[in-house]
Amino acid sequence: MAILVDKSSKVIVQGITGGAGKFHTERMLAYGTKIVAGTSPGKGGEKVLDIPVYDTVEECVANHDADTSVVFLPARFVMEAVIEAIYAGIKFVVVIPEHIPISDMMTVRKEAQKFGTIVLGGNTAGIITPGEANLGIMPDIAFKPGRVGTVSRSGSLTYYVADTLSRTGYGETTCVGLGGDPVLGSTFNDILALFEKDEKTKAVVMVGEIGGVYEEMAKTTIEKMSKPVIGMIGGIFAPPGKRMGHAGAIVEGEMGTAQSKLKALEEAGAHIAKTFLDIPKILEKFNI
Amino acid sequence: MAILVDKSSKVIVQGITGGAGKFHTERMLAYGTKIVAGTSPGKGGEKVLDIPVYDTVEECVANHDADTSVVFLPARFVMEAVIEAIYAGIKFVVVIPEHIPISDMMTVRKEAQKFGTIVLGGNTAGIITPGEANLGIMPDIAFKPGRVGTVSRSGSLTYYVADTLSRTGYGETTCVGLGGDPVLGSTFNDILALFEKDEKTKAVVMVGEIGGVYEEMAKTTIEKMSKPVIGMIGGIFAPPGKRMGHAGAIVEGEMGTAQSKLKALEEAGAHIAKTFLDIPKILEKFNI
Amino acid sequence: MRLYEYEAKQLFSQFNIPITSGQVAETKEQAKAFAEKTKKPVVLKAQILSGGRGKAGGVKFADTPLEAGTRAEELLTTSIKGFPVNKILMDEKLDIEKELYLGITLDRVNYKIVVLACSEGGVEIEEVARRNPHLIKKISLDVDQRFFPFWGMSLARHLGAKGENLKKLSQIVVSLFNLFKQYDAKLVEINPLFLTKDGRYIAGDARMSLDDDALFRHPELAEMGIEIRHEEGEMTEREKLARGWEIPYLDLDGDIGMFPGGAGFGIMGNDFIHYFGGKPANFMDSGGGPSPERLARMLILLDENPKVKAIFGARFGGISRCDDFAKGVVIFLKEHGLTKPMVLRMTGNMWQEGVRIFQESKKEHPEIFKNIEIHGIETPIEEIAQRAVELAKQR
Amino acid sequence: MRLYEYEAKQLFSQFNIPITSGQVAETKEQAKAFAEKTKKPVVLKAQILSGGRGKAGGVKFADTPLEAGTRAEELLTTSIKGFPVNKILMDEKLDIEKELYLGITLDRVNYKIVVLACSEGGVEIEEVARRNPHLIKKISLDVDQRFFPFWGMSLARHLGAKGENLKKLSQIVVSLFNLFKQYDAKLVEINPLFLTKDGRYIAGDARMSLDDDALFRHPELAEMGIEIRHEEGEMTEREKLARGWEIPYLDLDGDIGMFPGGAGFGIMGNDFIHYFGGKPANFMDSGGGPSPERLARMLILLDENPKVKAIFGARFGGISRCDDFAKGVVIFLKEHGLTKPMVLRMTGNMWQEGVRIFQESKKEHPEIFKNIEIHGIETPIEEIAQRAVELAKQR
Repeated sequence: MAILVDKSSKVIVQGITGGAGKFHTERMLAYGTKIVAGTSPGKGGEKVLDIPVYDTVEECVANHDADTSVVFLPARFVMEAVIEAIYAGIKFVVVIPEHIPISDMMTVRKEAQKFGTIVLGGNTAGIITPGEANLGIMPDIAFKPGRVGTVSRSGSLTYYVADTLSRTGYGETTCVGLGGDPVLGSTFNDILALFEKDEKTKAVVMVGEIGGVYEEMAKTTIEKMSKPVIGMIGGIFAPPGKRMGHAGAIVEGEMGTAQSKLKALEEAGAHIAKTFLDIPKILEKFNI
Repeated sequence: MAILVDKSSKVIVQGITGGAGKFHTERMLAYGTKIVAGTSPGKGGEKVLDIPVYDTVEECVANHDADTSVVFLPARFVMEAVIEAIYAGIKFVVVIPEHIPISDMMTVRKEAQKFGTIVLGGNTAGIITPGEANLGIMPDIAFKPGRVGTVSRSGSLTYYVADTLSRTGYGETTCVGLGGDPVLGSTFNDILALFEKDEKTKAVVMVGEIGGVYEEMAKTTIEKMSKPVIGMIGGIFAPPGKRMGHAGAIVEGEMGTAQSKLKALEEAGAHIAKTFLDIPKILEKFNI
Repeated sequence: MRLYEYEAKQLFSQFNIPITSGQVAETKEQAKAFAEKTKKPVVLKAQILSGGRGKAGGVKFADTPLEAGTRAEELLTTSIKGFPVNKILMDEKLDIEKELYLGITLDRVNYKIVVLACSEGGVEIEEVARRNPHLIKKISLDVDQRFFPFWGMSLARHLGAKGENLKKLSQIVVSLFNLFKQYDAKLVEINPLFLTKDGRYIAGDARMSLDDDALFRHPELAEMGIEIRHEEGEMTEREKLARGWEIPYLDLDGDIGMFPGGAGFGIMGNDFIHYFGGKPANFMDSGGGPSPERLARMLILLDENPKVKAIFGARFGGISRCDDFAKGVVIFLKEHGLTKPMVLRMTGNMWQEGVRIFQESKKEHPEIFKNIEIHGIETPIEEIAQRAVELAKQR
Repeated sequence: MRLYEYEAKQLFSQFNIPITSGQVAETKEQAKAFAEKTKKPVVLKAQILSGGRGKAGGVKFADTPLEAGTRAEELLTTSIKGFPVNKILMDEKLDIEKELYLGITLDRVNYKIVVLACSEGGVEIEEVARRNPHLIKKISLDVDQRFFPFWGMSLARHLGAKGENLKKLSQIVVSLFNLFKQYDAKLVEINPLFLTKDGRYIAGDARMSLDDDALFRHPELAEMGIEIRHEEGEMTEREKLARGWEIPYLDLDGDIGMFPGGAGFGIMGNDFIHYFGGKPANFMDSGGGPSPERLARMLILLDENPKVKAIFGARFGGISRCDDFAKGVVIFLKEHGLTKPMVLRMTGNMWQEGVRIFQESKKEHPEIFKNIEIHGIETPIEEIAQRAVELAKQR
């Protein structure tokens, strides 16, 4: 078991003919991910790495029963592409590009909700179920099949956490990157709820950071969880009010500070890790 | 019993300070209609015919528990006014003005549906439950309390039908004007279904006319009705493709012709009247 | 209201929907000049407000300037489907690979906007829908739904577009949708949409019908010379006069002047006259709450129509009041005088006041009432219609 | 990114939101001239990209031109909240009846657009929200919901408007909403919104923050001189240099040069350095998939910063590949040379290739590697951070 993606997922790559699209398609394939098709408007009929390319997502669904999509496109085309996937019946969309306009992403959320589609990102490194499927840009080397789920807003932090879990023998069920953009398709709440239901996942590491309100909003979900949640928050020493690369990491009001996030996690009963090395130390206390 | 409006309806007039608004408010009041307030943005605090005037509908609902509205405003302000009423919690809105842009009325329908509000019109003469309440511009003289419901797209035809029913002793439960504009808030379907449920209504007269598809769409409802439906269609001899005053009365495609409407009604089991005098002749056959 | 092809194409080009650089000609000489300038075979299309122009002989081809002049003269001196041809649109004749269809309209059953693409164009779309429905692809949208370009792509694919042409054609679909929304259209059609031998998409024809009631939002159309008109055909002189007075009026070919209150009874009264063996000379609507002056003008339109033999008047006062009605009739009788026999039924809002006005005026000027019979609620309207038919037959 | 008051007011006036006919002054003389022309008492407002300007002494009044010059000079030679004042906005001083608040922002908890009106303006809205929440009226909208003017009316009523003023104020709310949508704003505020003694509404201040990621849709802003910038304050010279290279970069006040891959670890690594007793000199993000040239430039920014004593490098290759990373470092070492000690950890996508590049280059030019320690996945990142702190302390 795993969440959202496994070896049976039938994946398409939107923007498969672009540089990044092609490069990571090759990597994802090498990992064993079942990539059935790709899209690139105007290039229907071509092949990339022996994968058929179509003009539209509807063709990928009609011809290959595709259910999952990874988007590698410039930010300004993302809204269009994701909504195309949603309307074509894709059930899970991973949005790799960053800097998607806020109003575009709010529109995506609305359409996704209408159709019950799950969207990850934008600005996510993707999602990996070690040993089964790797969607996005995550480096294989950090991940090993195992029993802890991870969810983070940052790609690099996902790698460091997974690396730590892999090297200490816990391994991961699924590692989820929510993405660093200010408005996200999925939030900690959504993913934590899925991990709670996943039998193989014995504990969850969630890594938040300053800016936005997603960590604070997760409080009610964590409170209800039966599995241990280890929380980590980046930006304790960040200067306020300056853009730190992630558009979301702007400290706006009281909700977005590292302090308010730490407080929410602590009150919800999460176990706080300061550095990655704290994670295995906390896990040791649980019999997992 | 009656449908949509009776003596307990708490009515407001949107546009009460205008010429037509004021004139018909006086008539509606004289009939016994319970008009509790009116609106006219910028004139809040004034009185018209001793009725308090407010800037917004929300005040009418808050202060007078209003549940019904009659709109007397120029066409270009109608969408705004109806949606204001819908959002303020009004449950039934009667739109008297004509020539409302099609896209405006389609927007009104969507918002009304979201909130479960019933809208009549535009370009309706209104609705009357004889002896209880008269909303709109219908002349009292034509109507008498009784046992037949009427529904029509035209004001003048409503008067002639009611006049005929009144003089032949049947009288009316409620007379509903759907309105003559091309996109309407309510259709024959909606009103026929209400009459079917109304205990006091023993038969229904529906008067259609060329243009639009409302009569054809009513077929499935009429088929299911237990009460006799008498149908009348105007425009058998109308020249095709010319605007006959009602924007809706443009013959567009096969669905909008008088012939297709007559056929739909006949197939649904309605009894066809050619002139008003046919109506009592048909009613005589039923023991109502 | 419908636009002429050349008007619709002006709007097309504002929205970057490709058209040929055609030109309107109103004379044989202009047609010849265009053909000379073009140096290629040309097509000449009669500009009328009606469909089915091709079948009716409204589209002609010419290989030489001389022939273009001859064809233009033929078109400009004929009527197509009853409409005189005052303008022709001249276009260079294209080398056509394929004819397609694109259209957007309102679905009034489901309250949606429908975008249609059909891989068989240049013929009647209703015909194709009956014969080969699978050739038509439809996308239905809510009124407030934005049009996502991937729908354009999907329709363009249905039309067989590939590669760069796929992008070009989907852009045309998006542009057509934007045009539809921008001008509150009820219908926009490109039929045929040409795919030329050299791989270009070009609107061969252009049809647009706008929502008359939303015209107030588009004053720029009047500046382009696009004024309100019938859905089909131009107006008669009397219709134009009526429009000047803001009276909805339509000439018919019978002899009974129709003076009904309300459009609904206007349509039904027309049927009644037919049932009783007569034929109406017009359709007329008084509009909501007409003034006495407007009512007087309505009667002038009828009384001055030489075809009218009798006038059928019906007033059931609703938003229009009987007192105003009676005042209007009296103004007409006094200032203009009634030369045709008229039968009238008046009831409804303010009827007592209306009756009083008639009585007082008749007491003062009994002579002006000599051609008029006035009834009230006691006489069924059917009898009044029958009487009007009788009066017309007596003349 | 935030706009200056005078920039936001330019946009306000495009949307017919009333502002006074103020003027920007950059010198004492311009300030004097404005006051002379105005012939009334004036207000001088420091133009800085920060709130709380009033409390910090950034707003001054002057009764005479002479006084205006003096006040202007005071403002133009000072810093407000750490920001030097280069421009002041001069306005005529108004006779104020009341100060109100209007604002529109994004609710990121519920994914809505929120329109706020508060009958107590000119103070911090958060303050009022805490003290007198009933003074604030909120309307929440879906992202694709159009703004109906009756909501404007409802908010205007909440602000006490009546009669003609009710219509004027609701129009201002509608305009503010249109402005918010038009420019992809994250925040628009009028605080205070003046009601003058003679019954006019005038925006006393204007705050706008735009969505940087949607700026590509608004090239007209650049034409107005509105360029990308921090949410608060102007950029340092090094930050401007980095922006020219399209590198997200921020100066901090420590001494450890931060060369992390990915913004997430950029933020977390900053914390780690603090945990181990150090202080970072900067924040930096490499952006998705940086080229070797860009990586080399990132190192130049660090090595040339005199405050930097040691460099902490971390690369976990995801969308950014270790081969490109190693190439970039090598380019930097060869062409620029590393003068500060650097400790580096590299793993992730293409790490084998990255290691190979380093090894080959070191074989050729061992001397350029003398200040650099390179680690792989076997060393925890915490040890690398600790080592960087040690290296900085040794200098």
